[in-house]
Amino acid sequence: MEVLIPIITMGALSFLFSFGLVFAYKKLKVEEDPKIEEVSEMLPQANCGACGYSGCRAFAEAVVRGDAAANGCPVGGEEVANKVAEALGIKAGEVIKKVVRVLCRGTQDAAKNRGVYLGISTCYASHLIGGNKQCSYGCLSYGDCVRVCPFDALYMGEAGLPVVMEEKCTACGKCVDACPRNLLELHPISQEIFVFCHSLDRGPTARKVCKNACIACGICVRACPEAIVLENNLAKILDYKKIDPETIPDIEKCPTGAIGRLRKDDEG
Amino acid sequence: MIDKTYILQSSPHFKDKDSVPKIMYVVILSLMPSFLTSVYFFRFRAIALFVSCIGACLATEALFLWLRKKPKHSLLDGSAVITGLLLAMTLPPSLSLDRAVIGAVAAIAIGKQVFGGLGHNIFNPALVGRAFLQTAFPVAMTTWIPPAMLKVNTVTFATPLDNLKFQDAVAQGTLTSLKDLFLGNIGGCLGETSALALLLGAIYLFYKRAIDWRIPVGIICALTVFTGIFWLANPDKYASPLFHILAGGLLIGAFFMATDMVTSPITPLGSWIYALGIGIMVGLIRLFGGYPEGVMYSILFMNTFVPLLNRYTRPRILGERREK
Amino acid sequence: MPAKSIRAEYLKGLWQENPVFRQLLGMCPTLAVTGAVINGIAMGLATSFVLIFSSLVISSIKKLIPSQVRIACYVVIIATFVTMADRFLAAFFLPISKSLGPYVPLIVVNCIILGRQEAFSSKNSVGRSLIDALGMSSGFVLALLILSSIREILGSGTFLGHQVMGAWFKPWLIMIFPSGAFITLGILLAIALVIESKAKQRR
Amino acid sequence: MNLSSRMVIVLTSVGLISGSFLASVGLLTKERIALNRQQETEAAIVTVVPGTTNSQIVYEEEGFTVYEGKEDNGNLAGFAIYASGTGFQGKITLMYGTDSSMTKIKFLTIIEQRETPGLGSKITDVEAFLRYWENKDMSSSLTLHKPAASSPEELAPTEVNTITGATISSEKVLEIVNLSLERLRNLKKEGKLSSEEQDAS
Repeated sequence: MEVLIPIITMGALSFLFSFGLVFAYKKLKVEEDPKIEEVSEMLPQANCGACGYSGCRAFAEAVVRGDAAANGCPVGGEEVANKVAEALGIKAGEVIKKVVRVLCRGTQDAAKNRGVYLGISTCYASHLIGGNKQCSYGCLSYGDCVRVCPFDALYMGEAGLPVVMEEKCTACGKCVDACPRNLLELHPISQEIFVFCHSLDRGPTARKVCKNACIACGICVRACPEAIVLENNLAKILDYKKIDPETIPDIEKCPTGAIGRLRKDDEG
Repeated sequence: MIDKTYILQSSPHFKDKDSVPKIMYVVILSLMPSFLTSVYFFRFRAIALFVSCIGACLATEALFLWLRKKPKHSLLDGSAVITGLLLAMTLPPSLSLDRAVIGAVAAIAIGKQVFGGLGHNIFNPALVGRAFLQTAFPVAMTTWIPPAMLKVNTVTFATPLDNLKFQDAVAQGTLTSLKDLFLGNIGGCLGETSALALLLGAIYLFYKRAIDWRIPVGIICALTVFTGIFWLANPDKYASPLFHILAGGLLIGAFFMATDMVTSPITPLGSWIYALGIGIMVGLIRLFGGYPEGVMYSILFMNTFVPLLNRYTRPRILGERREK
Repeated sequence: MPAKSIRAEYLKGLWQENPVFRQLLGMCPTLAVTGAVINGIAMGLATSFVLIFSSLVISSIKKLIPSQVRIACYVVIIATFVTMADRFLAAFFLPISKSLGPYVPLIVVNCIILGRQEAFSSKNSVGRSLIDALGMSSGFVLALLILSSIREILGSGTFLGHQVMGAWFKPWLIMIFPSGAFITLGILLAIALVIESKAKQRR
Repeated sequence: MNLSSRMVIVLTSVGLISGSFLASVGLLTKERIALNRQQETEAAIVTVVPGTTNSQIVYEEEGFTVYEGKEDNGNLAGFAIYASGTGFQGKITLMYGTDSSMTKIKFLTIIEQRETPGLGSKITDVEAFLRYWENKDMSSSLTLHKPAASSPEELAPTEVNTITGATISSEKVLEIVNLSLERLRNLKKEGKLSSEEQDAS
């Protein structure tokens, strides 16, 4: 008897509760496409939000609904895009690997400080009071972007500018949002030429506050008028694809180095 | 690469002759009468405790500044000295020095630096140190010696509040006289024995406007009303409000601990609520709690409400409409 | 999930995914029973026993269990092993069983165990689950050992009941109390974070 | 087999298998656990009623048990009373022994307690606390002697000592004992202690 009581109790309880679970399964079932689970499991589960949805699960739901493209996850890249596309039987589309670029060359030596900043040491706080640098468009060097990166793909370089490690960057775009001066942009990894300045100051002012600022002299525009224009005292690449590779040496004649090829020290 | 040395800081920008070190030194100066009376009453023991507490506080502060790579100038702004001074004042004179050092380290490390240093701490660091010691060494922290002036041949010596709580002093008629309480010729923590010395310091603080007057006034009023009700109802069982104000750590707590700028509310209404809370808690603990004294726990308890009080008693911005 | 080497699968429980220091799981026993080393070790071993055996059982019958009743099944299996551990302690190690009090039955709701079943054993082979459970158990025992050593040495001046501090040492009673547990755990977590961020910088 | 019936079958069989495991574990450890408990009680009885070699329960209710202790030669050595109640921080269980006529408390021992280590836990300390309980008069409620006395001689027969710094724990122990003394007196009056009947016969 002593042996039977526990067995009967446990057995009966499990039996009863299993009916509860069957009931719950039948009556309270949430109709959900099993594909959502399937897609969700393929995703990196970083929940970074780079796809524009609140997390990997939400993205999976959107893909299954047809709202998002199979290649919508920038973190997963081509591999995940292909898997997702295969699971759903749709075309993956071409995934262009993007990385983030820091478009400022206001190094410690080039850009002058405005004074001694004693506030909270974040770019955001510094930016609220006009920044610690004389240039009101350049990098503030407090590394908000570095701190926010979930993949440790950024670090603060010796020169006082954040440096991107291409191989770690997943183009999730968190740093882009974190920069109060919008100096970080996502670009295809193959793109080589950038305008490394955001200064809208007029030439003489821009030059005074930072040695590497765009002074809107127009040399680059003359070298490649199809793709580059001047807008608000700043050179702008309208369409990277239209830049003729042969004109690159001419573009690189920029007197301040504000436009040109990516240099070794801009990368990791 | 600095052309002109401007100082860049976000608002509010105070232009005032007060600075952190200046206020801190006012507080240190105001503690001097109590410091001197405790040295008078407890002689070498007092000096040894003060030196070891202040020394340990400074050393811990220095260690943390070095670990966290913070500028060293905040070491000498006086805040660590005050923590050490206040902690020593709340210790029983018989406490061994190594224990005092442990308390001082805990005060700075757990009470202040883990929160991010001066201005970021939630609790009064000196009281955190004392609470740590109270929990770590409950026996040593409740063993008292008589002041050197009194010739009593017992090893242990009860504080006036111990007498009240455990010996039923009101009924026995052995309650410590108010005169002894006022002058400090009693057993107790180093700095809390002499009400006179504490009041002298408090007057100087008021004169310098270094503390918010609402907090001590609120605490004393709340305690007076609370203990007064019971005293009037049954004077044979409960001690008078004046006894409660002069005995134990109430005065030092009300003037020097609860008024700590970092851990007290910033709005007038908030200060009133905070002070009343402390006063009533002290009354509750002393009359009905398990401990004879409750100033330390009352202040620490109300410290936790400070962020909330600051938030809900925030004055309306000029022209702002009340949200519906 | 990329396949890891057996070594890495085991070692991850000790550091990268240490249940206490890195995942902050199983806080109840971690804080409650680490006042003395012997209790810490006993709790660690009892939890390990439950974790290892339930991982073994669950990973071997994972295909049989419909996912709708999996939690119910896991809990029944875990509870069975916990009861076995409890009775075993009460029968053969009475003093330990007494000092652990209600915390042995509470292993049932230790989130390390159900967490590993959900996250690992229900998806991996028996062998891999065993390695994972061994790693997690070692990590948990290690964490409890560190925590309880600090607390017992400072709180009672002893280690496993033997006097280790000289006569000059006065025990810090606070370390035996819950407040001491929280303070010690906080300091250990801070140290773990510093080590981890240093290691990250080096990588 | 459809999913629903599979759910029922799997869960039920898991329950049955667990049940049988538990049953066998319970069976295997049952004797040992009972033995442990018995040994513990016996040890406590021998402490509070010295000379006992054989003991048996004469009255039992929740949290209150009276044991009768007999010497080797069958003479009544005394009674051991097991009582429990709430302390300052948790449950306190204790046992005290009386002489054979139930007039005096002989010894007190604390079986289980969770009082503050170093303060309240001194209730287990013979020097500081327990020796002040020897030979106390059982006919009325006991009281605490405040402040703490330094030797048992200072106390009246109905007084026990306070531990310095742990008044509440001392009070709680006193409360538990006083409560059980009252029960004991009532039981005696009602003649429910079987030994009394034996004596009468």
